[in-house]
This record gives sequence, C-alpha cells and structure tokens, in this order.
Amino acid sequence: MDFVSILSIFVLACFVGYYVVWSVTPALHTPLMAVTNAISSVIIVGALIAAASSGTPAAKWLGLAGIALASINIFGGFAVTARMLTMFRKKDKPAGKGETR
Amino acid sequence: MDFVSILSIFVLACFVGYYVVWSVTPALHTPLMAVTNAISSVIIVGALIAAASSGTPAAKWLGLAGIALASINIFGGFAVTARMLTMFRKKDKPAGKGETR
Amino acid sequence: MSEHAVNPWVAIAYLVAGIFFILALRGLSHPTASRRGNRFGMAGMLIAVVTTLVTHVIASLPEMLIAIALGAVIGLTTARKIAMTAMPQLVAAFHSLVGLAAVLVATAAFLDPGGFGIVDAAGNILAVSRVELMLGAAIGAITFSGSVIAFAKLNGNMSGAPILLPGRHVINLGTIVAILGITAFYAAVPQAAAGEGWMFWTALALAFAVGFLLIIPIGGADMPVVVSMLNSYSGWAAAAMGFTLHNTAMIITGALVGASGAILSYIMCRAMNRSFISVIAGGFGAESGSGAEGERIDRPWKRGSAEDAAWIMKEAQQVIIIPGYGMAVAQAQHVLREMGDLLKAQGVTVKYAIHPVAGRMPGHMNVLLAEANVPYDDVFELEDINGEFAQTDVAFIIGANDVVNPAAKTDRSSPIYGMPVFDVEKAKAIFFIKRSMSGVGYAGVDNEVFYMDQTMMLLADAKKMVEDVVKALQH
Amino acid sequence: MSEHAVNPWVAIAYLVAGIFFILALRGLSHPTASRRGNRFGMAGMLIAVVTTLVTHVIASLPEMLIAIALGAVIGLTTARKIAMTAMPQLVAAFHSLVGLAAVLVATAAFLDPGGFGIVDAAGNILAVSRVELMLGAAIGAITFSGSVIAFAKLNGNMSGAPILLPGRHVINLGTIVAILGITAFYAAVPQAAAGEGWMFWTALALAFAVGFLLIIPIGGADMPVVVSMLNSYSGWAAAAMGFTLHNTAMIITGALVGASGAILSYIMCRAMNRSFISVIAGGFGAESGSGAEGERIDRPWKRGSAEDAAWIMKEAQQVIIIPGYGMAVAQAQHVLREMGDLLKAQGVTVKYAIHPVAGRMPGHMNVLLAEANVPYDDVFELEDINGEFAQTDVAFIIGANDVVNPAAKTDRSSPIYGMPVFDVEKAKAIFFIKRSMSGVGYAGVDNEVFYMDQTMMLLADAKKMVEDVVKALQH
Ligand SMILES: NC(=O)c1ccc[n+]([C@@H]2O[C@H](COP(=O)([O-])OP(=O)(O)OC[C@H]3O[C@@H](n4cnc5c(N)ncnc54)[C@H](OP(=O)(O)O)[C@@H]3O)[C@@H](O)[C@H]2O)c1
Ligand SMILES: NC(=O)c1ccc[n+]([C@@H]2O[C@H](COP(=O)([O-])OP(=O)(O)OC[C@H]3O[C@@H](n4cnc5c(N)ncnc54)[C@H](OP(=O)(O)O)[C@@H]3O)[C@@H](O)[C@H]2O)c1
Repeated sequence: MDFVSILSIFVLACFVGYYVVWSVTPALHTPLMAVTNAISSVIIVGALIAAASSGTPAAKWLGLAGIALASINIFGGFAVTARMLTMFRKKDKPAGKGETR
Repeated sequence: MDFVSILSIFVLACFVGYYVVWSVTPALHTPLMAVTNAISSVIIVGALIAAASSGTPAAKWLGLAGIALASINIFGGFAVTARMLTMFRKKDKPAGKGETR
Repeated sequence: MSEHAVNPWVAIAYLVAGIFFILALRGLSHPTASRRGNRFGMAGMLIAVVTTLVTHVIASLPEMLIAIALGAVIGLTTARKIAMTAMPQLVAAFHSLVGLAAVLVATAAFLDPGGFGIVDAAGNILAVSRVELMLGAAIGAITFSGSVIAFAKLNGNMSGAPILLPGRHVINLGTIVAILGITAFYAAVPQAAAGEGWMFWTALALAFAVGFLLIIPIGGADMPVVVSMLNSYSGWAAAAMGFTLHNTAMIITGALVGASGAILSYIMCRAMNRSFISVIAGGFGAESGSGAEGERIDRPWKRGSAEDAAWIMKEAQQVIIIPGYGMAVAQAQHVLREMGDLLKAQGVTVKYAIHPVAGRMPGHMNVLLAEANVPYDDVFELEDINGEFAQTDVAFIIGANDVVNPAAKTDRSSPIYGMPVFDVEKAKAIFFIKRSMSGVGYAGVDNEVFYMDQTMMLLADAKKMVEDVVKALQH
Repeated sequence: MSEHAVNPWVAIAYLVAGIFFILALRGLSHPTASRRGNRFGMAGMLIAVVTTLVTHVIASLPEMLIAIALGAVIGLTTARKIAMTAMPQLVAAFHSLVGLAAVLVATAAFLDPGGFGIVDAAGNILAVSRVELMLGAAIGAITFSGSVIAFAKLNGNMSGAPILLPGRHVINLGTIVAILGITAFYAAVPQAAAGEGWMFWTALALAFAVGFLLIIPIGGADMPVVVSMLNSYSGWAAAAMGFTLHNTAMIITGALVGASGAILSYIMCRAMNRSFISVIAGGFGAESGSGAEGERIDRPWKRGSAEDAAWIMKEAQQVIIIPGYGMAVAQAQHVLREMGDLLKAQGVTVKYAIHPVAGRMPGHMNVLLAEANVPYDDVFELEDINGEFAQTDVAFIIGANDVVNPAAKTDRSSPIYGMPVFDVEKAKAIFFIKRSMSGVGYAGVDNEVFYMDQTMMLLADAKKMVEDVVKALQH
C-alpha cells in the first residue's frame, strides 16, 4: 500500500468515525468509552510483530511487554463493556429480583 | 494503488455514503437525487482519458461523446440543484413578491 | 506531466474531489447549508476534471472543449427551462445519460486499453480490469435502457401500464446469468484470445436488453422507486470504472451515489409498505389514478363549495394543509401559497404537512412548496405534526389521498395497511379536494374520510378550486 | 507464510477487522443492538491477532502466549471486580496502558526496523516511517503520563486541586514545539546519522514530561474532559502506528477512537457551556463539591423529612427523579430503584430524567441506573422530558445540583449561564437531596431552587435518605 492509499483510508475512516460516534445514543456513552479503549488496543498487532521478530532482543522484550499491556486492555475493556451492556434492559423483561426465577 | 487499497477505500466510502445520505433531511430528497446525478458524472474523467489518448480513433470519438453526455449531466445537474435549493427559504426573509424589491 | 505519472499529488487531488462530493451531500442535511454544499460539489468536479486534463498528454483539446461546451449549453438550458413538476422525468433522463457515458467509457477502455494503462507486459488487458470493464459496461447499459423506459413512462411518451411478457422472470434471470457467465469466462481466458470482442459486445447487448426487459413490466406509478434504483446502479457503474482507473474520486462518488439510490428506494418502499422485490417484480400500479375500480357501494357524502371552505377557514384558529400528487398535477402550489397568506393575514395559523411519500418522488411536495415561496419552517414532517390534528380546526387536503387513508391503520386487508398516515379524522373539519368521487389514489383504494361527518368534498381541479377559495377569501 | 508477504488476503483480513470495529461502535446506537456490537468488536480483535500470528515467523510463541494470558487474567479480574462508580478511573487507567503500549511498539520498531519492514535498501529507517514512529511514540507517551495523572486525581490518590506552575503555558508550548522540531529534524536527516538514538529518546522523554505538565494544572472535576481527550489521543497514536505498519485495521480503529474521544469532549464542553481551550488551560474546578464558597447570604428554606417525601409522592400522579453526581458518590442507585418500584406499585408514574452531563462522565447516570435494573425505557433524556415538568407533581432531585440550576437560564453572570437545564421549578413540589446547605455542585454556585416555595430540602447522605423514604413507603 502506498502512502496516498493509506491517507485515503484514514480520511474516510475519520468520516465514518464522526458519523458512527454521533449515532451512539447518549445513554451508552460510558460503554462507548470502554469499548473504544478495548479496540484501540489493536496496537497489539505491532507488539506481536515486535515480539515475533528475532532481530533485537530489546525489541522482543518491549514487544512482549506491549502484548501484556494491550491484552489487559483488550480483555478488560471488552469484559467491562459486556458487563455494562447486559445491565441495560427493557421494561417487559422482568428484571432484578425477577431474575432469580 | 493495489486492489486491496481500492477495495478498502470503496468499503469505507460505502459506510460514509450510508451515513451521509441518512442524514439528509427528507425535505431535500429531490435535490439529493439531482445532485447525485451531477456527481456521478465524475465518470467524465474516464471520458477525458479516452478522448485524450491518441491510441484508437474509435476510442477517441467514444470518449468525446462521453464527455458531451457527462457534461450535460454535470451542468444540468448542478444547475437544477442550485435552482431548487435557492427556493428553500426561511420565514423571516421576505419571499415571493417581496423579491422584486 | 507525463501519462500515468505515479505522482502522489494527483491521487491526493482526486481524494480531495471525493471529499468535496461527500461534503456536497452532507450539506443537504439542512436547507441553509445546502447551497454551500452544492458549491462544494461543483468545486470537486472542477478539481477532478482539471487534474485529469493536466496529467494527460492531450491530443485533441479543441474537440474536448467543444464537447464540454455542447454539454454545458444543453444542460444549462434544460435546468433553467424545466418545470418543477417534471423533476421525476428529468432525473430519469439524466440517469440514462450517466449510464450511456459509462458504457462509452468502458467501450473506449476496451478498444484502447493502453491509453487507460490497464495492459500487462504482453499487451493484454489485465484480468481484474476485464471484470471491472465488463461490469461497468453492463451496469451502465442497464441503467441507460432502464432509464429511457422510466423516462418515457413518466413523461407520458409511453403508457404507464405494465407490459407483462410471459415467462419474463425466467428470461430476465437467464439473461443476467448469461452476462455474469460471459464476464467470468472473459476474465478466466489467460490471453486476450480470439473471441474477446465477441464476448464484450454480446454481454453489452444483453445488458441493454435486460434494462429494457426489467423496467417495462413495472407500472408507471412505481417508476419513482425504479428511478432511485437506477440512480443507485449509475453509482455502482461509476465505482466500477473507478476500480479500473484506480481513481479515488470515482470510487467515493460511486459509493455515495449507490448508497443514495438504494436508501431512497428503501425509504419509498418502507413508506408504501411494500417490499422492494414486489416493486421490481412489476405488474402493480397499472391503473393508478384512473378511477377504474368503480365498484364501490354508494354511501352518503357531503359536497362543499369554495365559499364554504373560505368562510370556515377564515374563522379557524389553525389550518393544516396536506398536499399530495394531485396538487403537483394541477400545479396548484402557487395559488395554494396565496391562500395560506390570506389566511395568515386573518390571524389563522397555517401549517403545511408533508408525508414522506406524498407525490411521486421523495421530497416532491417540499420542492413544489418551496418553488411557491412557502417558507420551510411552515412545512412539517409526518411525525412532527401528527399529534396536532386533535387541536386543529381544519385539515385541508389537496390532491392527497392514500396518505390520509385511515384504512392504513385499521384495515388489515388493505394494500396500504401498516403505512403511517396523517390522523386527519381528528380535525374538527376536513376539506378534501379531488376531481371526482370515483378517482382513486396511487394504491387504488377507497377512502373512509370521504364519508365522514366532518368532511366536505370539494370536487374540481385543485388549482381551479383553490383559486375560487382565494376569490371568496378576498371579499 | 513468510514475513511481509504481499498477500492480498492478509490486507483483506485486516480490513474486515476494521469493519468489525465500525460495527461494534454502530451497535451502540441502541441498547438491544449493543451486545451484538460488542461481540463484533471481539471478533474483529481476534481476526487482527490471528492474522498477525499466522503471517509472521514467530520465534517466541510461548513467551507471547504467557504475555497474553497474563494480560487476560489481570484484565478480566479488573473488569469483574470494578464498581460501576469507579468507571471514570478505570477508563483513565486503561488509556494509560494503551499509551504505554504504543510507546513500546514504536520503540521496538525504532530498535528493530528490519522486523517491521520499514528500512530502505541502505538499512536506514524510511523518512516517512521516522515521522510516524516519532509521532506515535510521542502521542503514546503523552497519553500515558496524562492518563496516569488523571487516574490519580479521579481515584483520590492525588488531590484534585489544580497545581499551577508559573509560566506553564510557555513551558508546555515550548516543549511541544521542541518535540515537533526534533521530529522534523530527524525526518530530514538523509542517513540515520549519528545522534539518531539521541533524538528519539529526547523526544520521548519530553513527551512524557508534557503529558504530565499538561494535566496537573487541570482540576479533578475537569478530568472527564481530559480522559476523553486522552482517549482521542490514544486513537491517533494507534493510527500513526497503522501508517507505519500499513495496517488498515489500526488506521480505521485509530480514526474511530480519535473521533470518539474528540466528540465526547466536545459534547461535555458544550453541555457545560465551556470552551475546550478553557478546560485545557486548567485551573478550574478546584473546589468542586467542597462547599468552600460559603459566603452566601442566608435565605429562608424549608427542611423536609423522609416521611413527608414518602407521603406526598405516594399521592402523586407522576414523579420525575433527577439523579446527579451525589447519587453516584452515595451509591444510592439500588435503593432508588426500590423506591421507584414501591411508588409504581402505588400507581404512581415514575420517570428518570438524565441530563447529558449529570455525574462526572458521559452516560454515567445511565450505567448506574442500568446496574440497579432500572429499565431503559423509564429513563429519559433532557429534551424528551423537559416539557413534562408542568404536568408533574414531584421532581425528586437526588445528588444533582448544577443540572437543575435556573441561573443557567436567567443569570448572565453565572458560570453555567447558557447550559441547558431541567425546568424543575415548574413541578408542583420539589424534593432536593444533598448533605448540607453549604455544599455546592461542580460549578460551585448557589441554586435558587433551594429557596423556592415548593421545595423541601432533604439533608442527608443520599443513600441513607432514600432508605428512610423506602421505609416510610413500606408501612
Ligand atoms: N413520493 C414518493 O416517493 C412515491 C413514490 C412511489 C409511490 N408513491 C405513492 O404515491 C401515493 C402518494 O399519495 P398522495 O396522497 O400524494 O396521492 P394519491 O394517493 O396518489 O392521490 C392523488 C389524489 O389526487 C387527486 N387528483 C389527481 N389530479 C388532480 C387534480 N388535477 N386536481 C385535484 N385532484 C387531483 C386524485 O383524485 P381524482 O383522480 O379524483 O382527482 C387522488 O385522490 C402513495 O400511495 C405513495 O405510496 C409515492
Ligand atoms: N457528566 C459529565 O460528563 C461531566 C463531565 C465534567 C463535568 N461535569 C459537570 O458535573 C456537574 C454535574 O452536575 P450534577 O447535577 O450531576 O452534580 P453537581 O452539580 O456536581 O452536584 C452534586 C450534588 O450532589 C451532592 N452530593 C454529593 N455527595 C452526596 C452524597 N453522598 N449524598 C447526597 N448528596 C451528595 C452535593 O451537595 P452536598 O455536597 O451538599 O451533598 C451536590 O449538590 C455539571 O456541572 C457538569 O458540567 C459533568
């Protein structure tokens, strides 16, 4: 991929981000913060490349540390988002105490 | 540009199109049809390339015909959109008969 | 600069053009931003054209300028002269041109692949480009012939009645499969072997035929959905050519236009409570507005006069005007606005209520009212005004019918059941303008509102009737 | 498969991952779609990770799996244990990790450019990659140190008071300019000349310092805007690394996250009626909730009891509950829902009204109420419910303050003037829970509502007070 392709992808992705975020309902803004956290850890791809490469030991260890940090975020971020989202319920489904049935 | 870059650009552009069109106010759906008409004539770029190339005379004449057709659309489409859009006015601005002042 | 320079600035210029097209559509989210949006669109087109001109060695500039000038004259004249009520036809006509232009470009690229930079070392067209070219040409051809039929039906050059060939679904599907088969075969042939031309021309001819065959069975009243669908196709054709030319502006535009057409078709189908498939399968809407379904039982109804209407509306607190297709046919928008102004001068609150599928095209009524200088803040959408009918003295229905039919809410067997409609029956008084008691709307069904206690039918041409109301209001 | 294969399927896999991330955010447009959205997000991440693993020769799989497992354990434990009221801190902590990971990746790429495929024929790092690396590292470092401070302030490990160094604007700006200058110089050096390492490490150290310096002058109460801004930064850092690695998934994600953080900051600033610049300049919100501004004139007000509240609400037709930051602090959401259920059982209509900036984080109140099993169709946004106060018997304000302050509508000199607020003063009766008359809200201003005729102050900890109301309702 040449630079201009990447730039084009980036610019269009910014438009998509703009629209998709504005379409998020305000009630879910906290889960939005949590899930953006999780997905921004896609940086783990870079850490994997660093750890996989056998070039420099220092780079490898930095990569492994990056993997661990990003993993905390990925697992933690998606799990906490899922936890929050399961809390949002409609009226008709009996909730709360009703759940123990 | 390789094929995957182009594909990525296309897919993201589809997302942008989806959001941007849904955000158009229903009152302006007719101008929307007219202006999409105009911009889809960007196909004139292909016609220009065909007409510019000195390869095959047939291709050149097809290109020239394409230029003429696309130009009808470009000028006609933007002009008719502009004509429609100038009609949409707010209340406070005195309109109609008031215009002759 | 030389041909096919891999100059990144060229690619960036096309990207900017594409972004300007996005901003052009984005502007349409509000009337005040829309004019600037349109200028963005023009600027984007200028950038695309100029970039193409300066990055190619041009062997024939005078001819090209003549072609552009010719197009400009025709386009500008048409745009200035066209009546707003003829917009559906105009859009169809314009689509046919885009489709044909796509066919011409694809054919030119096929004949002169070198000029388009899509040949491999051996001088053959690249496999992926072969697919793109063929698809671009085929979609363009379908768009062209389909739009020509849509134009003829909308413009009255051809009867709106659906023409139903026996076995048409089989024929159409078979032809489309044949086109795809030829495309696949063409792409798979390792060399541009003998028969290359034959394959291209056959696929193209079949595509022209399919466009024709697909549209003739569809009734005139369903044409707006078809026009939108063809709009979408013209976008995909442009995108296919963008893939061939590696041109970001064309790809972005294609996606925008493709999405726009698809979404507008969807909105129309949803508001009419019909599936897209049923529209495309055709055969519906043949008798629209012809009043052929006269087998209704006679029930009592009240006839009103222009004077009655003028008298009652003058005394009202609030009048809601509901325009429909009949207003467009009668060109009654200007005199309607005059009536509204007279009522406002009497202290009456006047609002215009527009249903998403009133008329025959999305946004049809809005453009006509805007043409008549009705300010857009007097114009309300269905969900914003529907709660107000209970507090409204007069619902003034002019040339609308299906969009005020309560059967959509109550009668499960009605073809329009489930379509959202105006709750006009809650208004204290209803005036209903149409030409005759036997005439029906697009869906061809009777309307309970005609026979309600508070309804008065004003039977006449819409323009004539409103002129009479205006006269009555003036003294 | 070998390293850096130009296999188009790899690029397509990353594209699919990026699209899945778009769909993850898109799901959040409605609660019912949101769970599926979250699964799209997980699937996207899985695709990205697996694609990376299968397309690289891996010298150290066991270590990598251990690192992932370690992260998973820590992440999952935290996610399960964390209290919903601690979400702002958690988000800040997670951001710091993303920032640090970006720094580590950029540093690794700097040390082993060959492994990342960003070297030219002579073995030097490509100029454009040098810029991207440096920017990615710097943004990551700012995100890291800024988020650490934000975490400490939100979690109470550090005083929320702004720490104002003299000349801090000059220092900060100077440091940022220095980083940009070094980056430009580094990119311009034709060879990876001597001093390459020196430049990278200096810029990195300066960036860590800037993150620290930028955030310490900002008061604890402004932290949510800061957290969102840092969220945005972490996105741009990921995008920068995506440019380096030519990775579509990272670029798309970066743009999504960048946009999300920027838009949330914008929404908060708009709802607080403050400019983003004034937040970032710092020094505001030092005394939030501390009640230090006690110099108000004493005016008469009425004290209510839990029994009064229970009695009056039982007889009401409609009660609107307005929760705010105090409800979160007191963890009163569960008992509040119990109160609502008891009232509903008495035939009272109970609605929850949430202001866009109630609490200390966008959507803060919604999550807490959802945690307490309040169904989301009982929860209304400002513009949807504000018209209803005139027909409401009781406005029950619990731990909210600024969001019901009428000064925002009337007093041009108020710091919150122009912020949209609930029209609670139109309700027949108002109950106002807070701990003391001297305590103020985030903006530190007095509230006219305390002294209104129909207002009764319920002074106590929110949880305690609502528990008493529940007891009173139960017999
Ligand atoms: N807007 C779109 O995008 C779109 C697209 C496709 C289909 N449609 C369909 O079109 C329909 C639109 O509903 P609508 O309420 O606007 O129109 P309609 O239901 O088609 O009714 C038109 C009415 O106007 C009357 N009329 C026709 N010419 C007239 C004239 N010169 N003077 C006075 N009255 C005249 C007709 O009765 P007489 O014959 O008795 O005069 C008829 O009652 C819906 O069913 C919709 O689904 C809309
Ligand atoms: N949501 C966001 O994204 C966000 C971000 C940044 C800033 N803000 C700002 O935060 C403010 C939010 O407004 P708000 O109305 O929710 O809160 P607020 O105006 O900050 O008021 C909080 C109230 O809760 C009371 N309180 C505190 N602890 C309590 C307890 N344990 N029990 C009972 N009452 C307690 C306080 O009074 P006592 O001390 O007397 O108890 C105070 O009256 C707005 O000014 C907004 O601009 C919001």
